[in-house]
Amino acid sequence: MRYSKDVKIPIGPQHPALKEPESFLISLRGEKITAASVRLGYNHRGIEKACEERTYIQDLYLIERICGICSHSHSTCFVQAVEEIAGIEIPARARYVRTLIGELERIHSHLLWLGVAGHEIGFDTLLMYTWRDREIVMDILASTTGNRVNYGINTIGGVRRDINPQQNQQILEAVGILEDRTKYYISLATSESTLINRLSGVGLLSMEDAKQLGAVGPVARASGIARDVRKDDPYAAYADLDFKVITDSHCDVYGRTLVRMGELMQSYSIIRQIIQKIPGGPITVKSPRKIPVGEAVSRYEAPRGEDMHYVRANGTEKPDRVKVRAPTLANIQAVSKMLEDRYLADLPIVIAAIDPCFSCTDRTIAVNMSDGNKNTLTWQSLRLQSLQWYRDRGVDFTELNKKVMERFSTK
Amino acid sequence: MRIIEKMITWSRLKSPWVLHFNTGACNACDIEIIAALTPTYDMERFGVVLKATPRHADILLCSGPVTKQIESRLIRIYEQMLNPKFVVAVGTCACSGGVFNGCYNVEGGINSVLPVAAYIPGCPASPKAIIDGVVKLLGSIEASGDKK
Amino acid sequence: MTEEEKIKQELEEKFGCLKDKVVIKRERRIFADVPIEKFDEIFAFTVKQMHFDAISAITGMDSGDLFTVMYHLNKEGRIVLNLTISVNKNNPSIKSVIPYFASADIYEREITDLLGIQVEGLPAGNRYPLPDGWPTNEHPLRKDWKASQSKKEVRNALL
Amino acid sequence: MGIAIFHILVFPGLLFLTIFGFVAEYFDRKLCARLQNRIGPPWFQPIADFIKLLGKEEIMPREADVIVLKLIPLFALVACVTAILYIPIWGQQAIFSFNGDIIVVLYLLTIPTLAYFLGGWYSRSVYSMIGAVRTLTQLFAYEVPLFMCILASALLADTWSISEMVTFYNHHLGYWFCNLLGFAIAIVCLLGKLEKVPFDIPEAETEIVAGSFTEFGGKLLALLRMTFNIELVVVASLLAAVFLPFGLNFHPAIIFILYLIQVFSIIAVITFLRSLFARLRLDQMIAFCWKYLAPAAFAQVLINLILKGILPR
Repeated sequence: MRYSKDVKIPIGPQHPALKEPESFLISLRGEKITAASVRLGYNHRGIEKACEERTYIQDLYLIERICGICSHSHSTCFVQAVEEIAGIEIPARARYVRTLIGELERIHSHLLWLGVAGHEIGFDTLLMYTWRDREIVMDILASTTGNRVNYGINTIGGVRRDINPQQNQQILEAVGILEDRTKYYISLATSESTLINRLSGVGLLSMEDAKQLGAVGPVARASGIARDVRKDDPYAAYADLDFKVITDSHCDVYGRTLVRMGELMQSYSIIRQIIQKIPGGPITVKSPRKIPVGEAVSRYEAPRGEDMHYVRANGTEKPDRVKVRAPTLANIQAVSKMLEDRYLADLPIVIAAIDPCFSCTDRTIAVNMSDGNKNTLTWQSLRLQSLQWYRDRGVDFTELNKKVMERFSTK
Repeated sequence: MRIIEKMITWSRLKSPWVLHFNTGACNACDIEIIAALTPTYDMERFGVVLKATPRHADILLCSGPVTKQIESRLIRIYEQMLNPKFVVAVGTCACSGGVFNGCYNVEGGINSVLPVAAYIPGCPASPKAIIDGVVKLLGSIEASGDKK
Repeated sequence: MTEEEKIKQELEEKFGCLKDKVVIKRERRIFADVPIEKFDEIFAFTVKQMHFDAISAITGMDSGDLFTVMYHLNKEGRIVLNLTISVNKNNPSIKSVIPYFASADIYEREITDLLGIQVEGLPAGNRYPLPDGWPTNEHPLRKDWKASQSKKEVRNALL
Repeated sequence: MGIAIFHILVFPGLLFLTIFGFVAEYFDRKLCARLQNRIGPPWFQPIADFIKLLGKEEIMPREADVIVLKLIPLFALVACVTAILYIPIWGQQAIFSFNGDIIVVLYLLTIPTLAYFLGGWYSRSVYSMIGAVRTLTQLFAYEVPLFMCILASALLADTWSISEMVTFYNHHLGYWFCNLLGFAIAIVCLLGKLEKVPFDIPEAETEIVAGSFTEFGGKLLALLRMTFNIELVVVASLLAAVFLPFGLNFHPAIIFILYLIQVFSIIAVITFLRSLFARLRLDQMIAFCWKYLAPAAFAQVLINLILKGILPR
């Protein structure tokens, strides 16, 4: 076999650097990367097709599970599109609660990214420290919404849970602690020599390239493009909150780190404003089951960039088409550009720098048969099947069902 | 020989090395697995270390429904691991395919592809549940170890 | 005379065929039905002269008897213009917009994979998002495509 | 003859080193965990890991060269264990010492690095080949400064045998300070030799899976991890003997305890550095070694040459 100049190494789909399955075929000459091609689709579960077979409320449950880190972004984006079609005007308090949970999610997502970036360049202590601080935000999210991830706080026409004053107090305390932790990380990032060495000059993406390749979110803002959906196309309660759009001119991974930490500081001030300004009143509005004919495009500033949902309704209770375009899909084009003539050691940090979330990117789903005959699986038959499945394994739910039914009927 | 047998089972309980593989999940469970290794939950107290290669690992932590494209990779990874090896399904998607069960591109739970030793339900499975799952798995190894 | 109305007026002046096709649903959202033969000209005009400098996504839909393809363009991240073209079902093919936006590559690959619309000018490359072994004539997002009855062909094709 | 076998197999030899290696690994992992605000593993963790790895199945990659892979850990282990015999632990005299044994020890300690290269190269997996090549390129970066500053202190003591150096420095306690710069450089180069974080490029977990040890599993991995521990202990005791000569003429047992304290303090410094820094890239590491470490080591040699002329014998 003629020893070709370039060694081709596959990175992924299972690779310690990548939290998720995507595969890059990298051709290497010595330590330099000469070409990189990306293969996605490992996470493709087909959520868009499944959305067409479920009602809007069931879709909400499914859309939230597109991505584990930005679940609130997807569910808010979807709900805003549906409310726009149905012409529902949600109460002001619900808009504020949605913005609050959105900012809390941005904090936990950026802290998570900081830890993963530290791990990618071998700085495990940073991973341990940032993830210890992240637990503070996770506890706040768990106490206010009931679950650490996949909060399920959105419903069509408003929010399902309210924030009581005692929780406000907890949130303010947590934000105080996290603020001086983030100040410590900012001073660390600007003074730690090995960190700066490993991050600066890596994954260069000039402003023109970023525009041409359609980069979004912190990746674009680190190349000097001041574009933030919260400012340009305000939704929820962002219209009456003031905050700065953080941009940076480093155009490399170091710039993205600074942009993300700047956004953390902005999130803290936004949350403080929300807690002060949150108006009273109801948190939800009655919404019809059948959404009238129409279509809507809704955009949301997810922690990774601009997340876009397109929903088309045909008057029934099921959407006609749901299109989800996740921020990672826009940033993935820029990765092969950033990888050109970089070192192999830079590959994990460059991929981590766009903070990829591939479970957002592949999401179409279709329902299929499990017992082989030709009709589609209805929800009811699925439930009966699961009861039967557990009965075969000696766990009989029918008595349990009877008891529950009796209690309901007596009440 | 009993002493050596007992010592090996004891050592298997005390140093379970873990390899994490995301078979198409929404990466909420993967974040919780890594969160279980960080200071607040710190699985290293039980000797659990996240290893990078299948050669070094004993327990394969799978999270997510098995999508068609990743099925062959999952089997290949499982074959690379050295006996005695165990598979733990983390999260509802891994246990039964969860909300994605029955889709054209999804095989269903991990048990449709590999023999699974322990199931950790939850969407996502919280770090406490993951630690409880790993400890229960070690308990079952101990029980099967004594029986042998 | 908000910015959206200015854009609507400019479009209707330039292209007669768009007379009452441009609709402003709400602030910062403009929808326009574009006849397919005039599409290149209108697309070039919006990108070059009217500085819609970023494409957010390309959505493909199966609406009964036709495929509709919607291009979501935005101007400095604020105003979103959605150009909709419809393609008949027997041999659906559209022109690629990669010359204007390099990032449109992956969106067009997705349409070809999931709806089976041929895109002229799309360079060869990895399939997205379906697995490699997926049979080329199965397109999941078509209304008539039921996952159930095709499960067997897909299964044995992949294994 | 019996005493020699006792020395080789039990006291400063294999048994003592294995136990000391496990204790050192536990100390290193626990301290690193505490620095990262974690609780860290229990005391018996290294032993449990070792026994578990012994109990695992054995898989050899098809194209890999089986004999070479099986012998690699033995070469590295034997090299480290023989190196300890020339380093004074019990009392001021090592078991074997002749004029020039410091050169022998330094070369014995490069054998493990070459063994890791061969192990990586012959296991024929893409990741391990790249890891192996990186091990060698890193070897050229840290080897020269390490040798220079150790030999600089030998120059001052005007002998090439470690035991005589220790007795020389014990008698002239004042001279110890002039080697301080050499000691700092040696610690940094040690990080490269032991592949600890700022320089653990060959087995960078997030880039090339596990570097040259990707294909090692089961018993081989157990032996390899034991070799890592012993190498850590032996190199730390070499630095302790050369750069920290305390314990004038106490009873040998007291000198042994002093020796243990010195080795544990060096390991603590290494762990401290390990959890402070991010991993450097290969080109940055080589640039750092040649731009800063090598000139500093060279300056250390010059200082010692001048001092040798001035200071009274």
